[in-house]
Amino acid sequence: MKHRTRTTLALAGTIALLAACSTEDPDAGGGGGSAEGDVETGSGVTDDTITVGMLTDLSGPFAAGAAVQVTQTQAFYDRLNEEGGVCGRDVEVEVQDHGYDPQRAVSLYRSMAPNIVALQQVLGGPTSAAVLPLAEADGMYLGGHGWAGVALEYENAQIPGTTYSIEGANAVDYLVDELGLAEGDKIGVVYFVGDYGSNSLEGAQHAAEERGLEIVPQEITPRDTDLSAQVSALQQAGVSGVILAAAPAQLASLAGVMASQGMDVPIVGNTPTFGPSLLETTAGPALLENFYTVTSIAPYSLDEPGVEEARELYEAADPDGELGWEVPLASAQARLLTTALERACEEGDLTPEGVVAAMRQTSDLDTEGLFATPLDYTEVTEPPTRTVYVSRASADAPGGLEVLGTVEGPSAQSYTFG
Amino acid sequence: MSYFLTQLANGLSYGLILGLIAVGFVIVFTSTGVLNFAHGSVLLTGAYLVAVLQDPIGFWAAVLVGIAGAALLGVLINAVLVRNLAEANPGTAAILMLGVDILLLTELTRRIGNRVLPIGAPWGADVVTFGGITLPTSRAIAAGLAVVVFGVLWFLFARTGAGVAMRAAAADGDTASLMGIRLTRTGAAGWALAGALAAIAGIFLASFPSPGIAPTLALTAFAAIPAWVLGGFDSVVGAIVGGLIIGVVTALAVGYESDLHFLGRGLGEVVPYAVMILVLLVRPSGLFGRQEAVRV
Amino acid sequence: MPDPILIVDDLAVAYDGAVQALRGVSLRVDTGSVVAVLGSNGAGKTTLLRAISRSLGSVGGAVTAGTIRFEGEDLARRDTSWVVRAGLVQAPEGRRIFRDLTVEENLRAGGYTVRDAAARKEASERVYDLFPILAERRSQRGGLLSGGQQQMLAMGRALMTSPKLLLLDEPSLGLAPQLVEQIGDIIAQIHAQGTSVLLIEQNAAMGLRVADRAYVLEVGAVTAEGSSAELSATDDIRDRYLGVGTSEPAPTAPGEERAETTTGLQRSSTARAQQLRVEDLTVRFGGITALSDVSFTVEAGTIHALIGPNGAGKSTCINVLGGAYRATSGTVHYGDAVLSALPSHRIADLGVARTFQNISLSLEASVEDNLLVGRHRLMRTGTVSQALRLPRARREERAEREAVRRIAALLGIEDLLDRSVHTLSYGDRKRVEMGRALAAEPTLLLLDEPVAGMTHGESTVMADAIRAVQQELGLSVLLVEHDMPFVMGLAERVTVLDFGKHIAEGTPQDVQRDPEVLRAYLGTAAA
Amino acid sequence: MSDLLRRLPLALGVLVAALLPLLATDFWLQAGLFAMAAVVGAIGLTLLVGVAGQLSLGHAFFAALGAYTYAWTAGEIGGRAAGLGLPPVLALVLAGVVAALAGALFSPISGRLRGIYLGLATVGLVFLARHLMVNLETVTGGFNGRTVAPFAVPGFSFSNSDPDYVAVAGVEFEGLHRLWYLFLAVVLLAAWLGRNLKASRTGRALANVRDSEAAAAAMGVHVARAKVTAFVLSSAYAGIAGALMALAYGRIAPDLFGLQLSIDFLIMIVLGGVGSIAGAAAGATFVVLLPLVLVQYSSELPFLASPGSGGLEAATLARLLYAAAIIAVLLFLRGGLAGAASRLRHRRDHSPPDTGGPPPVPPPDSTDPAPAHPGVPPRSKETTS
Repeated sequence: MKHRTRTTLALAGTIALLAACSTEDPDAGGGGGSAEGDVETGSGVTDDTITVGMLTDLSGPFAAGAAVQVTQTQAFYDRLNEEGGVCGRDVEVEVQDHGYDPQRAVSLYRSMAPNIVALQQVLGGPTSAAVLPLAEADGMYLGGHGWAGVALEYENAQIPGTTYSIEGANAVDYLVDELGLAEGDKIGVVYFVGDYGSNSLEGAQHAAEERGLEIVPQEITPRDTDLSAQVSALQQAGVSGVILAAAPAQLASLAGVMASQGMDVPIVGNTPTFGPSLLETTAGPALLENFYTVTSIAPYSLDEPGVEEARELYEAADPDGELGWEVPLASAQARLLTTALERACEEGDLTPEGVVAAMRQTSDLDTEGLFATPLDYTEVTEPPTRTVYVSRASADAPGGLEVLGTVEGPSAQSYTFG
Repeated sequence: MSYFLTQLANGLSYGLILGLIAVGFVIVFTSTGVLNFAHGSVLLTGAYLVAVLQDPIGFWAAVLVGIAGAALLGVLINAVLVRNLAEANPGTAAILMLGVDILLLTELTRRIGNRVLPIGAPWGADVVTFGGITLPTSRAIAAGLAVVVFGVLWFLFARTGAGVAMRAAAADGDTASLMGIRLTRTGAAGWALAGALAAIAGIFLASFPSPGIAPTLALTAFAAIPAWVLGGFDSVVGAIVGGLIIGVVTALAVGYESDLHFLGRGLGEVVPYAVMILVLLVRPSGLFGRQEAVRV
Repeated sequence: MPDPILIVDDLAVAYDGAVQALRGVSLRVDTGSVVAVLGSNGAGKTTLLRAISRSLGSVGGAVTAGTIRFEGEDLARRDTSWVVRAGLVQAPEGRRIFRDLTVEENLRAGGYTVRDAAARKEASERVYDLFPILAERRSQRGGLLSGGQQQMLAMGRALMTSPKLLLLDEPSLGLAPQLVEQIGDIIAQIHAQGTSVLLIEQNAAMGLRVADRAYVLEVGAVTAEGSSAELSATDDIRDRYLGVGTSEPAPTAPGEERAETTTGLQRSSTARAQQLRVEDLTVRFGGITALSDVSFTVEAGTIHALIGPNGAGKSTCINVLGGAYRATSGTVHYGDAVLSALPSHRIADLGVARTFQNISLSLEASVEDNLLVGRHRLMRTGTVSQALRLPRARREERAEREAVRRIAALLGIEDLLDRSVHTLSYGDRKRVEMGRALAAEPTLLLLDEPVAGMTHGESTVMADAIRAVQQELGLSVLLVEHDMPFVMGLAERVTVLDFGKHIAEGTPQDVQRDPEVLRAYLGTAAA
Repeated sequence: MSDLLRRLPLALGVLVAALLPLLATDFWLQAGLFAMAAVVGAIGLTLLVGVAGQLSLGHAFFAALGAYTYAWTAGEIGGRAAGLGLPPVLALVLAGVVAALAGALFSPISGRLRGIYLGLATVGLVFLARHLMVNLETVTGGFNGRTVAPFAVPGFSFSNSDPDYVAVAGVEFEGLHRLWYLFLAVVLLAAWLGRNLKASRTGRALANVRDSEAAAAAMGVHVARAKVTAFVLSSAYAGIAGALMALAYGRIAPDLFGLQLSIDFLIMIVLGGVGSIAGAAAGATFVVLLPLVLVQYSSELPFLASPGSGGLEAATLARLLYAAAIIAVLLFLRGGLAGAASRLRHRRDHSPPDTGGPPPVPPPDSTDPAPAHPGVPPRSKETTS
């Protein structure tokens, strides 16, 4: 008896649900238009504010650098708002912390998406890889996810500069053209397992083929802070230069061990490899001797108006803060997004899709030195530039790096994506 | 040949440091039955203390404070948390330690930030060369000191009353307590020893060739888990031998990675675990583990 | 009258707040005397010692009433370590030496509380004097010693603190006769050196020989006390240990009530009981020979008892038959099958079920679930159909639950089916374990102390149940038990083991009169 | 009556879970998907840990296996990381089957080691998994991972397409909603199967193996095989959980299946109360949702510093609170969340369970004493058979 009652109930419920179902969209074809003004708006935009998002890591391994970027971004928009904001509206930043956990990143993205018009930043490889497809489905502008080439698959992704692979190719070109390596030489590539490291390795491998050199790869993890075994292997292989796609701790170990083993060869690192506090470690002298870095974003010390402005903002916002590439990067990100927002406003479409479209219409964006060349975002599968800054470690320059110049080598030009 | 020897020396010295960590796992496990997932953050705490204190009070004083601090931290974790578990079993104790690990690591990460804190050791970036092998001085000292520490441990466990009491308590706590041995004390001693060993290991792991202290240092303790397991869970000797095996195998896998390419990239990370699983397939109790029949 | 060194007054102990282990136990040990506490398994002897040495907490027990005074000091708020320091130390049952530690280190661990190095040295010299063999083997690992040497080491370890009162828990357990004699002499020597001794023994012969005074502990209460001479002369003791001269020859007269105790059990298989042949069975553990060249035969469909003093090797024998231990040599045949070559679960598949001396039930699970585990070998549905609750699986489950209910009814635990085992009393747990074995529809039932720790009434019910099941289903039963009236009333044939050797066999009446058996149980004087 | 009462919480829970999508925001829907995926894995692990007494830290391996099996077999034929183009329903089943087979391959170790020792041995699997995920690029897409084909049955897709508009009671049913019900169905099925298994012949045999291997063997249970069965079952659950995770993410990469995932599964079941299926579900929900809730709401607390200013920030506080919550449960709730809940029920229902029993009798003297120090493990790490 009891069983039958339950079954009946379940059936009734199912029927009720089915009856309530519909596959006709009541407002199919309708859009979320705005009645006032000529600007169409969607999520994250009201009559007086524009909300942009930062999905970053404030409690995980990259918390410190992420905090610098949050500070700088806030400072940037505070001043922008003082100067009148964008499209007659103030820009507000919604910051969420994913703690480097992809699951949290995806859930938090879902919570932010209805309230923001664009995501200025999703920090971290695994986290941005998890969020990118969702943002693409929503047509949401997504910046600051690092420089991995995988982002080129997405129309909504904005790359701040070029990819790690182009950086890697430029590093090889620079080693050959400026640091005296020749055809037949070997270059060690020490790289993190993951998209960052492997992307850099791909670029270096392409360049090595172009220039007739040989790559000796050594894969490491963020846990490896003693690179003795790797250095011995590189020394055994007889490399004449090393490219490093890792983090500061690995750079210090690499440089220190190489110096102690008497390996006097140049080390070229990607953007995230260097931190100014390294110069105070035992590896300091070795770094000053041999370390170069190829970066999409201008180093902290560069004397160009865009970078100077960033410095000035930062020093006002956090006088005791750490100095590094995060400062100009955050400024650049905010600036790129502001440009896109402004253009979207001009086009009368301040919806998330409108912002992506505006970004993709940007073909010749001057950043006053924040990037080495003007940026061109019109081609989805192409990075906005292939030129990078080359700097070397310096005890005097603020942020520990002094700029030597810019590079866009032949193999960086010939590198193809896809 | 000298290349092989260099990698071997690298591996052995690294292995001895792993041994220090693995012995800590063993001692905590045998004295209180806890799988100490917070061992890494205890290690990091010790090393962190050294790094921040070496400037104001000098390196050697900082080392003493660091070791004592890590030991004290271990004792406190045991006294305040482990002994107050609502339900004492290895599973809940292990999860408790995960909670402790998150606490410590979050706070330390916040304090360290994205800096690399130099440990300030007097041996700096020096290297020693003998017979064609170059080894960082810090590693040579670490290896020597590890051997001395293991000797002291042997003396402690074999020759002193307290050490024998700890072994007795580890072997059969119930009977040991009938002999008047206080298990709370042997437990505290175990945690203190493990903390001190971790701090020593941490100091050397943060010394050249590593640049200094970063939060990832805590993860190194996980690298000692295969050493501990393949040594046999409850054997101090096993942990040391396990450390050496893992150290050497890792160094050789990295050193000869280009010859081992058919096994895939990034061998250094997987090889310790592969070795561990292979050993367990042959000897499920590990190399030096006790195999004891269950009595009915 | 000399001063008492230890007074236990009206002591009650409970486990897990519920199960009562000791009730109103009072005893005294005079300074300079040797006192024995006699009792069989489950009587509460070890609980008593744990209460005295303040180590009940670690096994979930607590003193619920009464006091323990050592040299006038109430131990209520003291811990084990304090008690040891005060001069009261225990050599635990089963020796419990530290197997990985050397002899010397074992002694060192024993003397841990002695801070004075000179005193420690002196104590260890005294121990080596007392046990010269330990001096010879001082750097050998404890695990490599023979059983007797291990017992000496356990005693020596306890003596390292130069105690005023030494607690010995079953020192004769599992030792050969000469060794028991020797241990007895050593206890006398220790006593002569001025140490008082409280001796817990199941071996009444040994206990009564060494002690000045003895208490008999039964099911948690003291049932007799007196000087050793008085006690060994009383029939009461003979009764208790041999079942001789009991007023009621068997708890239930066979035949009469059989009709009423019909089990209602049916066999789902047609397997029949077969002959069990044990041939030249020898088992050694490390240095100890637990069984040597034991042979006996259990005829199909009979109840056969295996008796003998504690440590005689009875449980070892059951464990070999059940497949838990491997025989060192010799064979066991059950019909055509060679049991000694099979793992436990294969033996179970042949229709051999067993109970355990230390109840081995799933404490968290319900009584019904525990009984159903017994049906494991009879159930056929696979994991997948159970997970999906296919009709076949549900049918089988229903049928098996019905079968289990009948078994529970037979044992009088029908009302407990839904209770989880940890809420049950000890006697009920024993019944559940019996039920689990019966649930397997065995053709051979191995019972390891089925009524240990039960009251007389409870064991009578158990005997009825065993007999009823045996008659109805025609199975063979091999049982190990200390409760002699129980054995004598139930068994058709009895095999007596002593120190791992077969010393007698025959009908209960034959065995009761056998002088060898009397000597084994009560010592030479009694025979 | 009491039967009905006992089922009430479950019925309410299901009802709430079924109605939630009508109200919840995308954030809660997405978080709910992760939670439900975790519930499936946690149920599998609790069968292994709670019922059979075996520990595993290798669950991330089996989850990864399930996730990639689904992604690969359901993936489109051709393309960068190719697929087999099988129907997603079949792929979901295969995810469980392949994980179960891998679990069976591990039987030489899982059948011989017990408890925490097995737990440590299985740590190796996680690193093995990572090595495979990174190196088998044609299947896994390497570091960058691969996209996951949306779940679909003929005529209905669990994504935003085909039909591209569905509404129930006026609420539009997007991909997240549709997935929600798919996940809910899988969770209910997993819980139902788990409960059946726990209460079946197999479950009883496993519990007996946990409590006494010797007794189990004496009742005819093949101890090693029982342990392998438990390991295989729990691997299958983990495989399905992995496939659900893949569906919830939409794209999978090696980083998603690290040691942290294994550890999280373990935290879930211990917090929930080992051995309880409801507890596993509660623990999984707790572990997945608590950090999110804390992050969402901790920033509202007044005394916190703003990000980057060096003080105690909301994010850090959230993490500290999460750790403190874990520690507090372990220190104060015996039997985890499930244990606390059942005690609460008992206290409300009636007096303690053991009144009115027959007169108690002392326990045997010779029982093996429990470990003297809390948490001292059994001395033997291998099984005898």
